[in-house]
Amino acid sequence: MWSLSQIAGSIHEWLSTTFNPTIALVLEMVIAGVAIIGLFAVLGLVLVIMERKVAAWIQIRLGPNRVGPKGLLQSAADTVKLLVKEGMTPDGADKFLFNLAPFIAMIVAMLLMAPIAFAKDFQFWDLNIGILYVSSISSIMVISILMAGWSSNNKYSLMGAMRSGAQIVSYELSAGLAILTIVVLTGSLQVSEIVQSQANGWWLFKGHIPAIIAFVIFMIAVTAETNRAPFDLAEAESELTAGFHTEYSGMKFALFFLSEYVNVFIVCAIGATLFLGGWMPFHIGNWEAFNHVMDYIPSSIWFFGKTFFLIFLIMWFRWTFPRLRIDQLLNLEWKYLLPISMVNLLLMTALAILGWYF
Amino acid sequence: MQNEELKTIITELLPAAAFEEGGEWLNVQVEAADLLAFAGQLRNRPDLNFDYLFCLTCVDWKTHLTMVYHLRSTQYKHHLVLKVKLNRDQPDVETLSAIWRTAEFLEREVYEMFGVNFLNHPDLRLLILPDGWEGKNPMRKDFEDPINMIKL
Amino acid sequence: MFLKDYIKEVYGAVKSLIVGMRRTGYYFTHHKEIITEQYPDNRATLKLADRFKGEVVMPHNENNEHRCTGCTACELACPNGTIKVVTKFDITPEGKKKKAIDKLVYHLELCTMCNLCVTACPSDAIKMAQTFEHSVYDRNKLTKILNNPGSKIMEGVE
Amino acid sequence: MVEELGKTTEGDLIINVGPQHPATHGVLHLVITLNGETIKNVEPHLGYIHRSIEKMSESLTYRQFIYVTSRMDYLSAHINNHACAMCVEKGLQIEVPERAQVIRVIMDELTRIASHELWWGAMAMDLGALTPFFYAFRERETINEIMEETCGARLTMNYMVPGGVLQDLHPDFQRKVKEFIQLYKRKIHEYDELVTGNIIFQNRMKGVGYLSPEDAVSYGCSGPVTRGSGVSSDIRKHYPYEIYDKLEFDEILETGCDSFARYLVRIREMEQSVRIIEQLIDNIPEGDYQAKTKAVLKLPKGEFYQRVETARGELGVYIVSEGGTTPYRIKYRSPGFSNLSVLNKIATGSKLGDLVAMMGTLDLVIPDIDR
Repeated sequence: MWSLSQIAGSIHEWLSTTFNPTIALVLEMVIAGVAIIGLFAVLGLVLVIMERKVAAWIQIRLGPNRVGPKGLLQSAADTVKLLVKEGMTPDGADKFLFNLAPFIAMIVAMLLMAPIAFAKDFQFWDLNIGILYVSSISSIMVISILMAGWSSNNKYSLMGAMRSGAQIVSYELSAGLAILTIVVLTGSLQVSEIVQSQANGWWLFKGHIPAIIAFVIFMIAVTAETNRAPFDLAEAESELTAGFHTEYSGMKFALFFLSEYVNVFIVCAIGATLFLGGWMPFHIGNWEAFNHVMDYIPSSIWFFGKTFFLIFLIMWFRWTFPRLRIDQLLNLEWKYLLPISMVNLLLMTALAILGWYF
Repeated sequence: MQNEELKTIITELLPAAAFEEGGEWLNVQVEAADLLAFAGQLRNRPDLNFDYLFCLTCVDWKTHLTMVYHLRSTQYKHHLVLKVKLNRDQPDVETLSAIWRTAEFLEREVYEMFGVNFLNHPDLRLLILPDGWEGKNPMRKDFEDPINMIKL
Repeated sequence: MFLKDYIKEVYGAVKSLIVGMRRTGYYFTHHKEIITEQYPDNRATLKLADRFKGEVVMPHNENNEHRCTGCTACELACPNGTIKVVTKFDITPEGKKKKAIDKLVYHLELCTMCNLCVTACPSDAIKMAQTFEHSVYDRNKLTKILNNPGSKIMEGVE
Repeated sequence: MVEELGKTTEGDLIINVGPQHPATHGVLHLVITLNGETIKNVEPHLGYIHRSIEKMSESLTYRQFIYVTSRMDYLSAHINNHACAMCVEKGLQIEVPERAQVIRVIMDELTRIASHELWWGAMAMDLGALTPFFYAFRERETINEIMEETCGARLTMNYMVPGGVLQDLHPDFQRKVKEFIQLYKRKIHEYDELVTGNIIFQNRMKGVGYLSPEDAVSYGCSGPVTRGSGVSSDIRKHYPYEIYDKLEFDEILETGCDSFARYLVRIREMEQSVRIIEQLIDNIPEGDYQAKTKAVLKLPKGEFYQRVETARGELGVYIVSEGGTTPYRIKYRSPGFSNLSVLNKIATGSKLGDLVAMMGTLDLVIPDIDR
């Protein structure tokens, strides 16, 4: 059976036998870069059409169904539309920062792809502090939003950016603490080791109630971190028209849009890795036959299945709940999520020390 | 309270008030100078308690302007129509916005539409017409706008 | 006590959110509840109410005859000046002059479909049609002449 | 602009909400002075959709001017027409047949439900929940179809004429209305599940936009806005017109004085409207749907005032007649205008995000404010 790691391995083999090592390395890097950009674009397209279909079905509509079979090419058509649109820069804007901001948003999203284990033995960069890397790089995201909001020279944008700054900075705390509960269990920050530690069961099931609480908190916090409803105060279209990207148009707007969706994918991938076992198949105790059938499904499908399930959850939130107010948003973090996750981390540490987990 | 009872009380309050017959409700005509004090009494006298100003408007009679105030008491459910005759060339009248807050907005509308000047109004600016509107007041009978008004 | 209230509050909040998600989840999975009408595609089956007010028309019979006497009741009833009746004088076989319509000009762009002209008409000469796709590229096309060219008044309509 | 506001200090932010803004649902223009996220002053600028309906009506006959009023508060067009028709009837002392009265009341209540449905969806959308809008429109659509079948139009029906209604009811009318009531009863619990009971929604609404009963009366508010503050103000109850005095329904009062109270008033008012329709739908009397009137209506010299309860509050029509075929002066006392004037009072000191909740529960329809 083919797998992503085999494909990667054979490419590597062919390159190293054909070229000298330096050129092979350079070529591999180019291939990896192109693959990431390709993945980036494909993810954007897939997630946009998925969101639109989910929204439509929840809202008793049909959703896009004109372009391509069952409307699946709708987002491709939208991309073409955005590409040929004029990318305007307002007169009063700080032109350098204004044009830089969408690229920073995109670069951050691409950097975050690096340590994610897409399939068994298939990872761009398995660095030993993978989880720390993800949580630190993702905080750069706020810089691009602040940059966009400030340089637009628009009051709505500025307010949206400031809101999102306050929001992301505070929600990173509980997201970090939720991640830490799993790190405490595995004792490693390396993504491959975290996945490996779930070979006999996912942390969501192995870690008792604290893991479930941590999972819920993680989902809430990342929804807030990616600025999605019910925490989409940064763009709050009924209050701030479009928040920080009010002044953006054409492809620059599309980059923000794309990076938002890719960020959603990444946080869900991290969630799947930490709580749902990454690419690990679903195993139940000693049911050999069942476990074997599960093993037969390729690991990449497991990974993407779990990730898309979490993405669907986040979309479900978005199309059900109203938006919070800024003070309620911060109340929720500082009064509820943070104390709960701190107590939860303590509990989890006690569990880990006592070894009360499977 | 019935119209007759209201009439006696109002005659006591303001002997100069003139009554008009024929309407559904009691119509009282007062002088512009008496308006503010009289309206304050209507609002604050416990057995009258006209606390709800539900309609404030102006009628251009070509010779003069008439301010019309429709009052109601939410407690006793009686009504009163207060009318004030104004000079068409220099329509000045005291504002009632201190007594009924709703008058502030309604008077701004009358100010721009009829050109009635409300004395001591807290915020007498154009509300509906665009900033810098010059010329006549649109709701007056002699207003002509050859571009936007279509005569049938 | 404080802790109990705190937990109760969190529980109530989470429950209300889950109730909402169950409702949207229901619609997500039940596609037969979808109410979208795919308008240009369903033209063949689209049926408008028979009283729907789309535009004013003047029905003609097979001999190209209408019922309009040119009394201008509709023109007077119209609040917007949508209808202009242009009259002429026909010579009847007896040699008498008789008033008849030359043109009944109808400005669709001014019409608000209030139905006042139809109710005002004493001889039921005009009625509301159920057409609604009125958009055209040239505004002049919205000014219509309701009577067909060469049409005559029906026998017996006064 | 800065000097104009007077209250501005350094560090304040002045933003223009509108005339094109997603939350104003029309062309309302609010100039808001902000200190951070806190509102210091809200100043409405009106007139972007002012069509001078009052001036227009002065040149239209008593039959014609009624249709213009559909364009004022277009969400309760029937009720606007109703007020005008009744005012003309009052002047001419026309006795309206009972059948016409019943039809008018049913239509009014259907309009009220449709208006509240739209308000519910739009307000949830303002607060960031986009899904309820579609659920609300599903129910509203059935009402629109009923209207289309009987009146020939969906929004600006022009169904009320002096002396009764323009056409008789469609034969399917009763069946369709009963179907609608069944649909409504089947679906109304979804509103509570999705919005009313939702904790985020409640937190956004409770304690927001406090309007004391004294202020509600002094600012001339009417309709659900005053009833949310516990002031009894239902014209249908206090000054009944048509057959409302023979009907059983409750005036909804909430004492919360905040946005949530106003929200609950409207939600529960829909139930009362359904109750009224249920009482009438099987008991539409036989008879004429229109009284015999002259072709040209001439109101006697005098002043006539008629008020009705629209979905937004008290609509008054004040006709000054000189005895001609056209009114000498018409004043529409629109509920939205007075309700808007209270916005500055209730919004000062709250957050920018609360403003949309307040505008939502004041249920502003801009053509109704501008006229």
